[in-house]
Amino acid sequence: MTFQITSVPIDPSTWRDALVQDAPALAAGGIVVFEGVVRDHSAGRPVLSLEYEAYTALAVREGERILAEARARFAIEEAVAVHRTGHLALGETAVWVGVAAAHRGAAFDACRFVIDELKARVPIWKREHYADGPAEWVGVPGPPAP
Amino acid sequence: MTFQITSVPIDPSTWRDALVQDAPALAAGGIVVFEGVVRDHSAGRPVLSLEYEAYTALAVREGERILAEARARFAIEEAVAVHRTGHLALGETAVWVGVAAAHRGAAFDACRFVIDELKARVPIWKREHYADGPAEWVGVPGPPAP
Amino acid sequence: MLQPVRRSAEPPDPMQIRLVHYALFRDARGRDAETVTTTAATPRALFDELGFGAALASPESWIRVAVNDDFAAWDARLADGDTVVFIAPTAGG
Amino acid sequence: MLQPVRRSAEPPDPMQIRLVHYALFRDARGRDAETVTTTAATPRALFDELGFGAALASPESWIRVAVNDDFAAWDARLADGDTVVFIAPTAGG
Repeated sequence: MTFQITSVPIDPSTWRDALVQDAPALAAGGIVVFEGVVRDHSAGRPVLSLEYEAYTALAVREGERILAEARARFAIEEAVAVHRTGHLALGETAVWVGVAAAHRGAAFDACRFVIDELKARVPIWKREHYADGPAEWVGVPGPPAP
Repeated sequence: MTFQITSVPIDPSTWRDALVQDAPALAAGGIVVFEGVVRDHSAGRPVLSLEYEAYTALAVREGERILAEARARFAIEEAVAVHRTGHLALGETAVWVGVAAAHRGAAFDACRFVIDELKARVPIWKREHYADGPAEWVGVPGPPAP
Repeated sequence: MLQPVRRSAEPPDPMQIRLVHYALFRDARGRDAETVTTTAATPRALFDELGFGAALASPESWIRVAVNDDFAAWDARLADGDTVVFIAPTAGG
Repeated sequence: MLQPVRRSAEPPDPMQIRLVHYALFRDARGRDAETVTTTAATPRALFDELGFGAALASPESWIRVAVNDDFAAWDARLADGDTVVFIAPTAGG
Protein backbone atom coordinates (compact mmCIF):
# COMPACT_ATOMS: atom_id res chain seq x y z
CA MET A 1 0.00 0.00 0.00
CA THR A 2 1.66 3.19 1.33
CA PHE A 3 1.00 5.66 -1.56
CA GLN A 4 -1.79 5.28 -4.07
CA ILE A 5 -3.42 7.24 -6.83
CA THR A 6 -7.08 6.35 -7.25
CA SER A 7 -9.83 7.38 -9.62
CA VAL A 8 -12.59 6.11 -7.33
CA PRO A 9 -13.92 8.03 -4.30
CA ILE A 10 -11.71 7.85 -1.22
CA ASP A 11 -13.47 6.36 1.80
CA PRO A 12 -11.65 7.82 4.85
CA SER A 13 -12.79 5.03 7.15
CA THR A 14 -11.40 2.33 4.86
CA TRP A 15 -8.02 4.05 4.85
CA ARG A 16 -8.08 4.64 8.58
CA ASP A 17 -8.75 0.95 9.20
CA ALA A 18 -5.99 -0.05 6.78
CA LEU A 19 -3.55 2.23 8.62
CA VAL A 20 -4.39 0.66 11.97
CA GLN A 21 -4.03 -2.83 10.45
CA ASP A 22 -0.62 -1.88 9.09
CA ALA A 23 0.67 -0.62 12.42
CA PRO A 24 2.19 -3.80 13.82
CA ALA A 25 0.59 -5.46 16.82
CA LEU A 26 -1.38 -2.41 17.91
CA ALA A 27 1.74 -0.79 19.24
CA ALA A 28 0.58 2.53 17.78
CA GLY A 29 -1.04 4.82 20.30
CA GLY A 30 -1.72 7.91 18.24
CA ILE A 31 -3.14 8.34 14.76
CA VAL A 32 -3.08 11.68 12.95
CA VAL A 33 -4.99 12.09 9.72
CA PHE A 34 -5.05 14.92 7.23
CA GLU A 35 -7.87 14.99 4.74
CA GLY A 36 -8.25 17.52 1.93
CA VAL A 37 -11.84 18.13 0.93
CA VAL A 38 -13.06 20.02 -2.16
CA ARG A 39 -13.93 23.56 -1.12
CA ASP A 40 -16.64 25.84 -2.46
CA HIS A 41 -14.32 28.78 -2.93
CA SER A 42 -10.78 29.42 -4.11
CA ALA A 43 -9.10 32.84 -3.97
CA GLY A 44 -12.56 34.34 -3.58
CA ARG A 45 -14.07 32.68 -6.65
CA PRO A 46 -17.02 30.27 -6.41
CA VAL A 47 -15.92 26.74 -7.33
CA LEU A 48 -18.46 24.32 -8.82
CA SER A 49 -16.21 21.29 -9.00
CA LEU A 50 -12.66 20.34 -9.81
CA GLU A 51 -10.60 17.71 -11.46
CA TYR A 52 -7.23 16.26 -10.58
CA GLU A 53 -4.90 14.82 -13.16
CA ALA A 54 -1.85 12.77 -12.17
CA TYR A 55 1.30 11.67 -13.92
CA THR A 56 0.70 8.40 -12.17
CA ALA A 57 4.02 6.55 -12.59
CA LEU A 58 6.06 9.46 -11.26
CA ALA A 59 3.45 10.52 -8.69
CA VAL A 60 3.53 7.05 -7.11
CA ARG A 61 7.32 6.96 -7.18
CA GLU A 62 7.63 10.40 -5.57
CA GLY A 63 4.82 9.72 -3.10
CA GLU A 64 6.54 6.53 -1.95
CA ARG A 65 9.77 8.46 -1.51
CA ILE A 66 8.03 11.03 0.67
CA LEU A 67 6.51 8.36 2.89
CA ALA A 68 9.91 6.65 3.19
CA GLU A 69 11.46 9.99 4.18
CA ALA A 70 8.75 10.45 6.83
CA ARG A 71 9.46 7.00 8.27
CA ALA A 72 13.20 7.74 8.39
CA ARG A 73 12.84 11.23 9.84
CA PHE A 74 10.13 10.73 12.51
CA ALA A 75 9.54 8.09 15.19
CA ILE A 76 6.45 6.67 13.52
CA GLU A 77 5.19 3.19 12.83
CA GLU A 78 3.38 3.69 9.57
CA ALA A 79 2.47 6.40 7.08
CA VAL A 80 0.07 5.95 4.19
CA ALA A 81 -1.47 8.33 1.69
CA VAL A 82 -3.87 8.29 -1.22
CA HIS A 83 -4.69 10.96 -3.81
CA ARG A 84 -7.80 11.06 -5.92
CA THR A 85 -7.88 11.81 -9.64
CA GLY A 86 -10.70 12.70 -12.01
CA HIS A 87 -13.70 14.91 -11.54
CA LEU A 88 -14.61 15.64 -7.89
CA ALA A 89 -17.77 17.19 -6.53
CA LEU A 90 -17.84 19.57 -3.58
CA GLY A 91 -17.24 17.75 -0.33
CA GLU A 92 -15.38 14.81 -1.85
CA THR A 93 -11.99 13.83 -0.49
CA ALA A 94 -9.07 14.81 -2.72
CA VAL A 95 -6.23 13.56 -0.54
CA TRP A 96 -5.95 11.49 2.62
CA VAL A 97 -2.78 11.10 4.72
CA GLY A 98 -2.61 8.92 7.83
CA VAL A 99 0.24 8.40 10.29
CA ALA A 100 0.39 6.03 13.26
CA ALA A 101 2.94 6.47 16.04
CA ALA A 102 3.48 5.51 19.65
CA HIS A 103 3.54 9.20 20.61
CA ARG A 104 1.40 11.93 19.16
CA GLY A 105 4.06 14.59 18.58
CA ALA A 106 5.80 12.46 15.97
CA ALA A 107 2.47 11.59 14.36
CA PHE A 108 1.53 15.28 14.00
CA ASP A 109 4.96 16.25 12.67
CA ALA A 110 5.11 13.40 10.17
CA CYS A 111 1.56 13.93 8.89
CA ARG A 112 2.25 17.60 8.27
CA PHE A 113 5.56 16.78 6.58
CA VAL A 114 3.86 14.30 4.25
CA ILE A 115 1.06 16.59 3.11
CA ASP A 116 3.45 19.54 2.69
CA GLU A 117 5.84 17.45 0.59
CA LEU A 118 3.06 15.82 -1.44
CA LYS A 119 1.70 19.22 -2.36
CA ALA A 120 5.13 20.54 -3.32
CA ARG A 121 6.61 17.57 -5.13
CA VAL A 122 4.09 15.09 -6.52
CA PRO A 123 3.05 15.66 -10.17
CA ILE A 124 -0.68 16.11 -9.75
CA TRP A 125 -2.54 19.01 -11.32
CA LYS A 126 -5.80 20.57 -10.32
CA ARG A 127 -8.27 22.27 -12.64
CA GLU A 128 -11.04 24.27 -11.03
CA HIS A 129 -14.42 24.79 -12.64
CA TYR A 130 -15.87 28.15 -11.61
CA ALA A 131 -19.38 29.49 -11.51
CA ASP A 132 -18.16 32.77 -13.01
CA GLY A 133 -15.79 31.80 -15.84
CA PRO A 134 -13.83 29.12 -17.70
CA ALA A 135 -11.94 26.35 -15.92
CA GLU A 136 -8.31 27.00 -14.98
CA TRP A 137 -5.30 24.96 -13.95
CA VAL A 138 -4.47 26.00 -10.41
CA GLY A 139 -1.08 27.40 -9.49
CA VAL A 140 0.10 28.16 -13.01
CA PRO A 141 1.27 31.73 -13.77
CA GLY A 142 -0.19 31.61 -17.29
CA PRO A 143 -0.93 29.11 -20.04
CA PRO A 144 1.84 28.38 -22.55
CA ALA A 145 1.25 30.28 -25.75
CA PRO A 146 2.36 27.86 -28.51
CA MET B 1 -22.11 18.46 19.93
CA THR B 2 -18.53 19.79 20.23
CA PHE B 3 -17.26 17.86 23.30
CA GLN B 4 -18.74 14.59 24.47
CA ILE B 5 -18.02 11.84 26.96
CA THR B 6 -19.33 8.50 25.80
CA SER B 7 -19.46 5.02 27.26
CA VAL B 8 -20.08 3.37 23.88
CA PRO B 9 -17.38 2.64 21.30
CA ILE B 10 -16.27 5.65 19.25
CA ASP B 11 -16.79 5.20 15.53
CA PRO B 12 -14.21 7.50 13.87
CA SER B 13 -16.13 7.69 10.59
CA THR B 14 -19.32 8.85 12.33
CA TRP B 15 -17.39 11.65 14.01
CA ARG B 16 -15.55 12.58 10.82
CA ASP B 17 -18.86 12.88 8.96
CA ALA B 18 -20.38 14.95 11.77
CA LEU B 19 -17.39 17.31 11.67
CA VAL B 20 -17.78 17.82 7.92
CA GLN B 21 -21.52 18.42 8.37
CA ASP B 22 -20.78 20.99 11.05
CA ALA B 23 -18.32 22.95 8.91
CA PRO B 24 -20.67 25.41 7.26
CA ALA B 25 -21.35 25.16 3.54
CA LEU B 26 -18.34 22.97 2.76
CA ALA B 27 -16.07 25.96 3.14
CA ALA B 28 -13.58 23.78 5.00
CA GLY B 29 -10.71 22.55 2.87
CA GLY B 30 -8.59 20.70 5.40
CA ILE B 31 -9.51 18.28 8.13
CA VAL B 32 -7.02 17.13 10.76
CA VAL B 33 -7.93 14.30 13.09
CA PHE B 34 -6.16 12.93 16.13
CA GLU B 35 -7.21 9.55 17.39
CA GLY B 36 -5.85 7.86 20.50
CA VAL B 37 -5.95 4.08 20.35
CA VAL B 38 -5.36 1.66 23.22
CA ARG B 39 -1.79 0.43 23.06
CA ASP B 40 -0.39 -2.96 23.98
CA HIS B 41 2.41 -1.55 26.09
CA SER B 42 2.96 1.30 28.56
CA ALA B 43 6.34 2.21 30.00
CA GLY B 44 7.56 -1.21 28.89
CA ARG B 45 4.80 -3.19 30.63
CA PRO B 46 2.37 -5.39 28.68
CA VAL B 47 -1.14 -3.92 28.82
CA LEU B 48 -4.14 -6.24 28.57
CA SER B 49 -6.84 -3.58 28.61
CA LEU B 50 -7.66 -0.32 30.28
CA GLU B 51 -10.50 1.67 31.68
CA TYR B 52 -11.24 5.37 31.63
CA GLU B 53 -13.25 7.07 34.32
CA ALA B 54 -14.56 10.61 33.90
CA TYR B 55 -15.90 13.26 36.23
CA THR B 56 -18.40 13.89 33.49
CA ALA B 57 -19.95 17.24 34.46
CA LEU B 58 -16.59 18.94 34.84
CA ALA B 59 -14.96 17.07 31.96
CA VAL B 60 -17.64 18.30 29.55
CA ARG B 61 -17.41 21.84 30.91
CA GLU B 62 -13.61 21.91 30.59
CA GLY B 63 -13.65 20.15 27.20
CA GLU B 64 -16.07 22.74 25.83
CA ARG B 65 -13.82 25.50 27.14
CA ILE B 66 -10.82 24.00 25.35
CA LEU B 67 -12.71 23.76 22.06
CA ALA B 68 -13.88 27.37 22.45
CA GLU B 69 -10.27 28.43 23.09
CA ALA B 70 -9.18 26.60 19.93
CA ARG B 71 -11.84 28.39 17.86
CA ALA B 72 -10.76 31.76 19.28
CA ARG B 73 -7.05 31.16 18.87
CA PHE B 74 -6.83 29.52 15.43
CA ALA B 75 -8.42 30.28 12.05
CA ILE B 76 -10.61 27.19 12.05
CA GLU B 77 -14.21 26.52 11.21
CA GLU B 78 -15.05 23.77 13.64
CA ALA B 79 -13.45 21.63 16.35
CA VAL B 80 -15.09 18.63 17.97
CA ALA B 81 -13.86 15.96 20.36
CA VAL B 82 -15.13 12.87 22.10
CA HIS B 83 -13.63 10.82 24.92
CA ARG B 84 -14.54 7.26 25.75
CA THR B 85 -15.14 5.93 29.27
CA GLY B 86 -15.38 2.44 30.65
CA HIS B 87 -13.44 -0.68 29.86
CA LEU B 88 -11.58 -0.60 26.51
CA ALA B 89 -9.95 -3.47 24.66
CA LEU B 90 -6.71 -3.15 22.70
CA GLY B 91 -7.24 -1.25 19.46
CA GLU B 92 -10.34 0.62 20.60
CA THR B 93 -10.46 4.39 20.26
CA ALA B 94 -10.06 6.26 23.56
CA VAL B 95 -10.21 9.81 22.24
CA TRP B 96 -11.03 11.43 18.90
CA VAL B 97 -10.38 15.08 18.01
CA GLY B 98 -11.32 16.59 14.66
CA VAL B 99 -10.69 20.10 13.30
CA ALA B 100 -11.87 21.60 10.01
CA ALA B 101 -10.25 24.70 8.53
CA ALA B 102 -9.84 26.45 5.22
CA HIS B 103 -6.07 26.04 5.47
CA ARG B 104 -4.22 23.08 6.83
CA GLY B 105 -1.69 24.86 9.05
CA ALA B 106 -4.41 26.14 11.35
CA ALA B 107 -6.09 22.74 11.38
CA PHE B 108 -2.86 21.00 12.47
CA ASP B 109 -2.09 23.62 15.12
CA ALA B 110 -5.60 23.60 16.55
CA CYS B 111 -5.89 19.80 16.63
CA ARG B 112 -2.62 19.52 18.50
CA PHE B 113 -3.65 22.26 20.91
CA VAL B 114 -6.93 20.50 21.67
CA ILE B 115 -5.45 17.08 22.40
CA ASP B 116 -2.60 18.58 24.47
CA GLU B 117 -5.07 20.62 26.55
CA LEU B 118 -7.55 17.76 26.91
CA LYS B 119 -4.82 15.53 28.26
CA ALA B 120 -3.60 18.18 30.68
CA ARG B 121 -6.86 19.64 31.95
CA VAL B 122 -9.88 17.38 31.59
CA PRO B 123 -10.71 15.21 34.65
CA ILE B 124 -10.49 11.76 33.12
CA TRP B 125 -8.51 8.98 34.73
CA LYS B 126 -6.99 5.90 33.19
CA ARG B 127 -6.44 2.56 34.89
CA GLU B 128 -4.27 0.04 33.07
CA HIS B 129 -4.64 -3.69 33.51
CA TYR B 130 -1.30 -5.43 33.08
CA ALA B 131 -0.34 -8.95 32.18
CA ASP B 132 2.32 -8.93 34.92
CA GLY B 133 0.68 -7.32 37.97
CA PRO B 134 -2.28 -5.49 39.51
CA ALA B 135 -4.10 -2.65 37.75
CA GLU B 136 -2.82 0.87 38.36
CA TRP B 137 -4.10 4.41 37.90
CA VAL B 138 -1.82 6.02 35.33
CA GLY B 139 0.14 9.16 36.11
CA VAL B 140 -0.28 9.06 39.87
CA PRO B 141 2.84 9.20 42.05
CA GLY B 142 1.39 6.85 44.66
CA PRO B 143 -1.98 5.83 46.11
CA PRO B 144 -3.29 7.84 49.07
CA ALA B 145 -2.71 5.98 52.30
CA PRO B 146 -5.84 6.69 54.43
CA MET C 1 -12.70 45.20 71.35
CA LEU C 2 -12.26 41.58 72.31
CA GLN C 3 -15.67 40.59 71.10
CA PRO C 4 -14.87 40.40 67.35
CA VAL C 5 -11.81 38.30 68.11
CA ARG C 6 -13.85 35.94 70.21
CA ARG C 7 -16.56 35.76 67.59
CA SER C 8 -14.13 34.80 64.80
CA ALA C 9 -12.46 32.29 67.08
CA GLU C 10 -15.74 30.56 67.73
CA PRO C 11 -16.17 27.37 65.75
CA PRO C 12 -18.24 28.01 62.61
CA ASP C 13 -21.58 26.28 62.25
CA PRO C 14 -21.23 22.72 60.95
CA MET C 15 -22.05 22.37 57.23
CA GLN C 16 -23.23 19.46 55.13
CA ILE C 17 -20.70 18.90 52.33
CA ARG C 18 -21.21 16.29 49.67
CA LEU C 19 -18.02 14.55 48.55
CA VAL C 20 -17.90 12.68 45.25
CA HIS C 21 -14.90 10.41 44.74
CA TYR C 22 -13.22 9.33 41.55
CA ALA C 23 -10.36 7.03 40.68
CA LEU C 24 -7.86 6.55 43.48
CA PHE C 25 -9.79 8.71 45.97
CA ARG C 26 -12.74 6.38 45.50
CA ASP C 27 -10.44 3.42 46.05
CA ALA C 28 -9.11 5.09 49.23
CA ARG C 29 -12.57 5.95 50.63
CA GLY C 30 -14.20 2.73 49.45
CA ARG C 31 -17.26 4.57 48.11
CA ASP C 32 -18.41 6.74 45.20
CA ALA C 33 -19.78 9.55 47.34
CA GLU C 34 -20.54 10.57 50.90
CA THR C 35 -21.98 13.48 52.81
CA VAL C 36 -19.96 14.79 55.71
CA THR C 37 -20.87 17.19 58.47
CA THR C 38 -17.89 19.44 58.90
CA THR C 39 -16.64 22.77 60.14
CA ALA C 40 -13.86 22.82 57.53
CA ALA C 41 -14.07 26.22 55.89
CA THR C 42 -11.99 25.40 52.81
CA PRO C 43 -11.21 22.40 50.60
CA ARG C 44 -7.75 22.39 52.14
CA ALA C 45 -9.18 22.04 55.68
CA LEU C 46 -11.61 19.38 54.48
CA PHE C 47 -8.76 17.48 52.82
CA ASP C 48 -6.89 17.43 56.12
CA GLU C 49 -10.01 16.51 58.08
CA LEU C 50 -10.55 13.46 55.85
CA GLY C 51 -7.04 12.32 56.71
CA PHE C 52 -5.67 12.84 53.21
CA GLY C 53 -3.40 15.68 54.31
CA ALA C 54 -1.35 13.44 56.59
CA ALA C 55 -0.69 10.97 53.78
CA LEU C 56 -0.34 13.29 50.80
CA ALA C 57 2.14 16.12 51.20
CA SER C 58 1.76 19.38 49.29
CA PRO C 59 -1.49 18.39 47.56
CA GLU C 60 -1.76 21.86 46.04
CA SER C 61 1.06 20.97 43.67
CA TRP C 62 -0.51 17.90 42.11
CA ILE C 63 -4.15 17.54 43.16
CA ARG C 64 -6.91 19.87 41.98
CA VAL C 65 -10.22 20.69 43.64
CA ALA C 66 -13.68 21.14 42.19
CA VAL C 67 -16.56 22.78 44.03
CA ASN C 68 -20.03 22.46 42.50
CA ASP C 69 -18.68 21.02 39.25
CA ASP C 70 -16.08 23.66 38.49
CA PHE C 71 -12.45 24.06 39.42
CA ALA C 72 -11.89 25.97 42.66
CA ALA C 73 -9.00 27.20 44.76
CA TRP C 74 -7.75 25.21 47.72
CA ASP C 75 -8.61 28.15 49.99
CA ALA C 76 -12.07 28.80 48.52
CA ARG C 77 -14.82 29.30 51.18
CA LEU C 78 -17.10 26.30 51.39
CA ALA C 79 -20.84 26.78 51.90
CA ASP C 80 -23.46 24.44 53.27
CA GLY C 81 -24.65 22.06 50.55
CA ASP C 82 -21.54 22.37 48.36
CA THR C 83 -20.27 19.37 46.44
CA VAL C 84 -16.52 18.85 46.57
CA VAL C 85 -14.33 16.63 44.40
CA PHE C 86 -10.61 16.06 44.84
CA ILE C 87 -9.00 15.49 41.44
CA ALA C 88 -5.94 13.28 41.36
CA PRO C 89 -3.57 13.57 38.38
CA THR C 90 -5.51 12.78 35.24
CA ALA C 91 -4.49 10.78 32.20
CA GLY C 92 -7.13 11.10 29.53
CA GLY C 93 -6.53 10.43 25.86
CA MET D 1 43.40 19.08 -33.04
CA LEU D 2 40.47 20.51 -34.93
CA GLN D 3 38.91 17.13 -35.57
CA PRO D 4 37.31 16.70 -32.12
CA VAL D 5 35.80 20.15 -32.39
CA ARG D 6 34.37 19.38 -35.83
CA ARG D 7 33.00 16.05 -34.63
CA SER D 8 31.17 17.59 -31.73
CA ALA D 9 29.86 20.35 -33.98
CA GLU D 10 28.37 17.77 -36.37
CA PRO D 11 24.66 17.30 -35.90
CA PRO D 12 23.96 14.22 -33.74
CA ASP D 13 21.93 11.37 -35.15
CA PRO D 14 18.21 12.00 -34.98
CA MET D 15 16.51 10.25 -32.05
CA GLN D 16 12.97 9.12 -31.45
CA ILE D 17 11.70 10.77 -28.26
CA ARG D 18 8.28 10.05 -26.80
CA LEU D 19 6.57 13.05 -25.25
CA VAL D 20 3.69 12.57 -22.80
CA HIS D 21 1.67 15.67 -21.99
CA TYR D 22 -0.30 16.53 -18.89
CA ALA D 23 -2.46 19.42 -17.83
CA LEU D 24 -1.72 22.68 -19.59
CA PHE D 25 1.00 21.17 -21.84
CA ARG D 26 -1.61 18.75 -23.15
CA ASP D 27 -3.97 21.66 -23.69
CA ALA D 28 -1.21 23.49 -25.58
CA ARG D 29 -0.25 20.51 -27.78
CA GLY D 30 -3.80 19.28 -28.24
CA ARG D 31 -2.85 15.67 -27.57
CA ASP D 32 -1.93 13.28 -24.72
CA ALA D 33 1.31 12.06 -26.24
CA GLU D 34 3.42 12.19 -29.39
CA THR D 35 6.68 10.80 -30.73
CA VAL D 36 9.09 13.30 -32.23
CA THR D 37 12.22 12.77 -34.30
CA THR D 38 14.73 15.24 -32.97
CA THR D 39 18.40 16.07 -32.66
CA ALA D 40 17.79 17.90 -29.37
CA ALA D 41 20.37 16.53 -26.99
CA THR D 42 18.75 17.72 -23.76
CA PRO D 43 15.25 18.44 -22.39
CA ARG D 44 16.11 22.13 -22.57
CA ALA D 45 16.86 21.88 -26.33
CA LEU D 46 13.73 19.81 -26.88
CA PHE D 47 11.67 22.37 -24.98
CA ASP D 48 12.93 25.11 -27.29
CA GLU D 49 12.43 22.95 -30.39
CA LEU D 50 8.79 22.40 -29.50
CA GLY D 51 8.34 26.17 -29.39
CA PHE D 52 7.74 26.31 -25.63
CA GLY D 53 10.98 28.19 -24.99
CA ALA D 54 9.87 31.23 -26.95
CA ALA D 55 6.65 31.50 -24.97
CA LEU D 56 7.82 30.49 -21.51
CA ALA D 57 10.80 32.36 -20.17
CA SER D 58 13.19 30.78 -17.65
CA PRO D 59 11.36 27.43 -17.53
CA GLU D 60 14.05 26.02 -15.23
CA SER D 61 12.67 28.15 -12.42
CA TRP D 62 9.10 26.83 -12.47
CA ILE D 63 8.79 23.81 -14.78
CA ARG D 64 10.29 20.41 -13.99
CA VAL D 65 11.33 17.66 -16.36
CA ALA D 66 10.93 13.90 -16.14
CA VAL D 67 12.83 11.42 -18.28
CA ASN D 68 11.67 7.80 -18.20
CA ASP D 69 9.34 8.39 -15.28
CA ASP D 70 11.78 10.06 -12.94
CA PHE D 71 12.81 13.65 -12.38
CA ALA D 72 15.76 14.73 -14.52
CA ALA D 73 17.92 17.80 -15.02
CA TRP D 74 17.22 20.26 -17.82
CA ASP D 75 20.64 19.50 -19.25
CA ALA D 76 20.42 15.69 -18.95
CA ARG D 77 21.54 13.82 -22.12
CA LEU D 78 18.61 12.35 -23.98
CA ALA D 79 18.89 8.91 -25.58
CA ASP D 80 16.93 7.34 -28.39
CA GLY D 81 13.66 5.92 -27.09
CA ASP D 82 13.48 8.13 -23.99
CA THR D 83 10.13 9.35 -22.71
CA VAL D 84 10.04 13.00 -21.68
CA VAL D 85 7.42 14.86 -19.66
CA PHE D 86 7.39 18.58 -18.93
CA ILE D 87 5.82 19.19 -15.52
CA ALA D 88 4.00 22.47 -15.05
CA PRO D 89 3.46 23.75 -11.50
CA THR D 90 1.47 21.17 -9.61
CA ALA D 91 -1.36 21.63 -7.15
CA GLY D 92 -2.20 18.31 -5.59
CA GLY D 93 -4.01 17.93 -2.31
